[in-house]
Amino acid sequence: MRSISYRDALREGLDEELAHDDNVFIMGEEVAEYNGAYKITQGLWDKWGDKRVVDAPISEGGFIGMGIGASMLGLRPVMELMFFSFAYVAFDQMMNNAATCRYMSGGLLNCPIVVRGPANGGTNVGATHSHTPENIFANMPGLKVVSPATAYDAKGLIKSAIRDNDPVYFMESTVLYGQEWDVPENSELPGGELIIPLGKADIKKEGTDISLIAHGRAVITCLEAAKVLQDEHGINAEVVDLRSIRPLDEETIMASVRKTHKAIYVEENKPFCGVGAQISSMIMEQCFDDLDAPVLRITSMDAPAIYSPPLEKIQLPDVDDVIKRVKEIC
Amino acid sequence: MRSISYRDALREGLDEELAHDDNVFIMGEEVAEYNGAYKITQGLWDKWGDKRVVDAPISEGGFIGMGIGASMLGLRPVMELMFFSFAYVAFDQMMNNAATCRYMSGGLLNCPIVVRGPANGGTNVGATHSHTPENIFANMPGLKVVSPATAYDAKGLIKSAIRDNDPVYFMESTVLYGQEWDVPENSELPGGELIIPLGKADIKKEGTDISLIAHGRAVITCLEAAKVLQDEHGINAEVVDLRSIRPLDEETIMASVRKTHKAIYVEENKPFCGVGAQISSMIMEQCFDDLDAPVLRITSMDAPAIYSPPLEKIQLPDVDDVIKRVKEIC
Amino acid sequence: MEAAPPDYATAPINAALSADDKKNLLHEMMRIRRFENAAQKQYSLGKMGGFLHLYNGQEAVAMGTISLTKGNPHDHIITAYRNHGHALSVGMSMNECMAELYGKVTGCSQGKGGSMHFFAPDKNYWGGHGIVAGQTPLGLGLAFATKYRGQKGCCLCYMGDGAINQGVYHESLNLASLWDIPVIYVIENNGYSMGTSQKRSSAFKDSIAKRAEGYDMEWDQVNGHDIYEVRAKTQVAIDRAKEESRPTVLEIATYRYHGHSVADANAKKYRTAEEIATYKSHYDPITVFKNRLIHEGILTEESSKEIDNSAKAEADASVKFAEDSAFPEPSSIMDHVYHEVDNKTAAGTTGTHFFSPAV
Amino acid sequence: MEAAPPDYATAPINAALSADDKKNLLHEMMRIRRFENAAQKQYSLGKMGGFLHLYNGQEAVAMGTISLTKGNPHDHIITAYRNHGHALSVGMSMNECMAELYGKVTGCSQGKGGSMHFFAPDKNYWGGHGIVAGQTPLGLGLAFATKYRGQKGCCLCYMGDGAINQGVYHESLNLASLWDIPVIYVIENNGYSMGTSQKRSSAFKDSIAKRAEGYDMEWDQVNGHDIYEVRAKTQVAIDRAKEESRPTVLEIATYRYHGHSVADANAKKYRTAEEIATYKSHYDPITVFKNRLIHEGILTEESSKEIDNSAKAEADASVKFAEDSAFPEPSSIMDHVYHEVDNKTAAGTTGTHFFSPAV
Ligand SMILES: Cc1ncc(C[n+]2csc(CCOP(=O)(O)OP(=O)(O)O)c2C)c(N)n1
Ligand SMILES: Cc1ncc(C[n+]2csc(CCOP(=O)(O)OP(=O)(O)O)c2C)c(N)n1
Ligand SMILES: [Mg+2]
Ligand SMILES: [Mg+2]
Repeated sequence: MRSISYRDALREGLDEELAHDDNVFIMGEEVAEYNGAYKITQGLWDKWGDKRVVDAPISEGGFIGMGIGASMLGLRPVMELMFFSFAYVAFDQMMNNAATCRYMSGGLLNCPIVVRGPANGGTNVGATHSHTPENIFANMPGLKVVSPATAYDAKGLIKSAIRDNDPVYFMESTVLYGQEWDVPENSELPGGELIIPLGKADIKKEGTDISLIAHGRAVITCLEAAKVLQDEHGINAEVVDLRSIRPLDEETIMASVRKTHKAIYVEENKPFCGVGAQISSMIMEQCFDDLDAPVLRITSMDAPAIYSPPLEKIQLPDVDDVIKRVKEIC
Repeated sequence: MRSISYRDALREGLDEELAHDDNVFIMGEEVAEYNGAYKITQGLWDKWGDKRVVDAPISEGGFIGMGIGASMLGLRPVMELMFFSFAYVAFDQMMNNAATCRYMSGGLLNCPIVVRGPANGGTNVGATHSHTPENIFANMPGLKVVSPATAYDAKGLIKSAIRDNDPVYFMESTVLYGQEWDVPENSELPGGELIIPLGKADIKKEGTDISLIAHGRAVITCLEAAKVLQDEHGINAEVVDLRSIRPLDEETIMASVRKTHKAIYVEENKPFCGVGAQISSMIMEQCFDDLDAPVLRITSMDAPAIYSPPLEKIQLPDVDDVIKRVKEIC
Repeated sequence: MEAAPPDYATAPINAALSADDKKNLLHEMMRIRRFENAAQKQYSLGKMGGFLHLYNGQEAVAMGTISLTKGNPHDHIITAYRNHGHALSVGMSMNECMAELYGKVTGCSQGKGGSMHFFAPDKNYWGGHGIVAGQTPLGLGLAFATKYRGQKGCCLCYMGDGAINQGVYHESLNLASLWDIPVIYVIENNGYSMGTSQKRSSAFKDSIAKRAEGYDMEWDQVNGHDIYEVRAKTQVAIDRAKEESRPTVLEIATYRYHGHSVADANAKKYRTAEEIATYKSHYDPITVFKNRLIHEGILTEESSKEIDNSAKAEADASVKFAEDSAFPEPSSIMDHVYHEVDNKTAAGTTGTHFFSPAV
Repeated sequence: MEAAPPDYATAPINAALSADDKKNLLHEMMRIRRFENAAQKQYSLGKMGGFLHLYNGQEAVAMGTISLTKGNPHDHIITAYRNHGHALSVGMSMNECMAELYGKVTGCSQGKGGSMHFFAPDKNYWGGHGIVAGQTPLGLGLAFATKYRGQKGCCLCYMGDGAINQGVYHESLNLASLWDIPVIYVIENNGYSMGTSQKRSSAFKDSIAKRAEGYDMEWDQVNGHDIYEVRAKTQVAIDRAKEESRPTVLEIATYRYHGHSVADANAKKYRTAEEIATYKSHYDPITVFKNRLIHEGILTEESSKEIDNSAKAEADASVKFAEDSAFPEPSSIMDHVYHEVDNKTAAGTTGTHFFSPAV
């Protein structure tokens, strides 16, 4: 098995889907001639040309709205937000037109779009560029929200997202783009391609003492913390990666908690009404009697993202934060 | 004590603040000559004129952004969204410029704005006009979110919101506008005016058996349910009205739960990452050992708001839903 | 009005109309009028919820423009919330429209959309949208998809005069011109956005359509009280879309007789009674066209009355249909949220899609 | 270039400049250049995080326009993320700016904003904003407040050529014209938004400023390589703002030498080496002005060198200042979120403002 970066995995997924279906096209700022601000689309314009890979002006509301309209006729736009934070200038299109048209038409309309891009802090780009709106979009019925933590997941999930017939908001992390992971060649796979269904969580590490539940980059933080906990503290933590926030794999979460009797949700979201609030309240609703302690949450510190590089490191949850909290309840 | 409507209470509050501070002005669509789509600003343009009560074009991003800029120079715009749902076309201005400029400037800038309007379903105006984004805005540090349930609270809170030096998003309900409540005349009040601080919850009904916690119109639902529970089922429910979602009165919530040992959060929000998820996980984090049962949540059914009048009634939580859930755990 | 306006009856697109075609146009306009009147009556009897935005006075706009797309499989229509006229013009039945107003399961959107949200994708009709100007990039997308597929078509995207001040409309104009997208923005300028006159909401010179020039785009102004002119000038834009793949902005002058919505308590405050009366008596698009057809010798007062009667009868029948229809089942609240769930696909049955602490 | 361009040196606003004033303008432009060069060097040494958008090549725009506001208490400045030139032009010190790039507590924003977010309200400088065009309604608001208070002033609101396609800018233009707001939108047209040339992002005829006409608003095109022209034409807009309370859109032609940001790996791919070289050798605003002053007989190559040296020394000192400064305390992460909390008012101490499950 080869090892490729999260970035390359995404690109492979996009490339394969461009080949798989003529209705798929990519659109976004600098995605074509520039090869993508973060190089996710490197080489795709060269290969697929102007029609399939489209450079857009800085008009997120306009071009995402356009993609939504085109999708109603059966096209499958995959739209890049250079930062997912820029969703906020396209918010009405993404929350109303994408999420509600199927409903308001009694099922006559359909919106098979993907909007993807990095939704993370940690690279000192300041408060306006560091939003993590997983919770916000997942709040809206009609939308799907996906957040892969590894190259393997990124490839398998982007392909599922593009084939999905509902709007999928696909939130990546610039911090992960360069990380390498094992990803099989298609020839090594039984079905000839890597498809990971939305709505399936992944146990990234088995354990018995506590469930560390997370999505996106926080999964990596949990994996590192789990290693230290195991090696240095004899605590065997299980790491559950949601991968898909909506649809959500409740079964895997609850099974893990019923096994470990303790859980911490780790995320880079802000705390108030974050994904962790939802998951922790679900766990407590469903596994109240299985729990030895309340479900804890570890989140970003509750302020807008700070610029100053050493401070932003502190603001976000890190391995030590996880270890500290685990040791409090284990 | 006289009884006045929620609508008139709001107007009195606005009128008093226009008188109190020259920097206060009202801006929004149809707020001036038309007297407000929901008549909250009735008579204010006649009284205060073009400068203080300004009719805006249908450009929410533009005029709210303008208000934010003006507030940096010390003006205190009170901006009406005809429906709070229309915040979605102004979302970037409201989430970035209003919430982060103080932070990113290290405290040099300030944004004393109020954005107010109805944020509710229940009047058959369809999915795009029925958003309840309390959770979304309260997620963002730098913002404050208020949601009054009675005329008394509406008046006292709008005045505090306008005097507050941070951005306050003030979410009302068209369903409540016509409801009447006791509101004292200023002459009856010790300070000569009605001011309710943000961040103070209100026990709307004392009780011992269960805490029904809510904000906005759901408070009224809880009060009605509490009455039936008391009269017909001998269950003495306490009703806690958050009034202000951020800042949040944790103490009052936790004291109530420590007394009753059971809690249900009731809201008209969608469930996933709603306010109830946050509050219930806080209760379980802080009062785990005091609880006799998991904190339950009652929310809108998890679909976009439906039009069909009899069905929208079913989609939203009502008195029977509350009674049913209470009886499950009491 | 100008001294000797051009006679748009002689424009090829109108000259080609048979007498029956013309009577049919009149009939369609009368159907819209009668439908709206019936809806208004039922609304005031409390039979509906939410808003009801009537189209009375604007019939020649929807009917004139949409009549040009008939039989073209790649022409698409999308509009705002004042959409009953467009829905009937594309061929939706009064029954499904009236039932939708009632929130009945027989409604075009199965009671999920209401007055603002009629849809009929099988007739290339994409709604009915409630957020002002929110449909403008959608219309762009419909036209984009048509071009992407190599089909000869266009999208007529309607909006009110108040909608021109939403940013997304401008973003759409730039994209339309930059990418040669065959979209036609039809501004139905009825002079008011709710209680605000055009002058109080929009800065412009000569025409609100002229903003198109800033995007190097063609535009035109149209008298929306004369269906011949509407058809003639819109056809120019449609030809431009199909031959050159270039967009157009059309500003069509029109007038709405009723308040912004039926609940508009101020309907008679921001406009004078004279203004409304003048439009009704001098510029009513139905009367103007009826008189024109009588003048052309292909219609009489009596035959006109007959046509109107049949429109009225159809509207009355649609009320009965709506009354007799059932409300949707409560369980249907959870339908039509996700395609994959509705179709019970593998994707739709993997993971939890709905979160229902209330259940 | 035209045959005999007008000589803007003779415009009253420039004719009134003393030799010292002129040398000072040159000095200020050199300061910006030297600051940026120093920042670039430290950035590549890994001393900063995030982005660094350099202003090299555009100095005459910020300095030319902002020099016109000096001493006017009611003139306000706001711009986008490429804001170091504006910050220095309003009189912010290199030290506080460089320290901000380092994320130090001595930075203008105490390390909270970084390169894109410099602020100095005491100098009527309102930032530094990272969301493209997000500042355009803010600038409108600053001008609105000035007018509301009855003060004679204006707001210069800067933006890039790529920003003209954001909806909120158009909404702002309409409001500015409709309400007679004394705002001046200065489009710094450097020909590119990141790697996209103006032609590939914007549909227009003649000028991207011309979209103003759709809002019945004045506009002009300016050669941004000549600080005299920048000052002369901007003064017309400022006068219009102050005398007539009318807005203006100015399109100022300029060029950026470096990539979009220092991290722009493609900086040399979307523009030819010749294009960049031509601008540097023929149109560099500092060289053009330096030569002009030499031609005017008030500067020599040597005195110019001295001025430049002092600018360089100041920039070097600012690097040292930044290096020597401390990072903010970790606890400061939670400062400056709420005014009321920072000031420990009754409001700031009522209820929970922060939710910190991590602590
Ligand atoms: C973004 C947004 N803001 C405000 C509204 C409320 N609203 C609905 S219709 C309307 C007036 C629109 O006027 P116009 O575009 O002229 O259309 P008309 O009603 O005249 O057909 C307003 C303000 C809305 N639906 N969406
Ligand atoms: C809404 C939004 N979309 C995209 C971006 C990313 N972005 C930052 S600068 C930029 C290019 C802007 O170009 P221009 O306005 O010409 O300014 P210049 O960089 O040339 O000064 C882009 C796409 C952003 N910051 N905000
Ligand atoms: Mg109108
Ligand atoms: Mg540029």
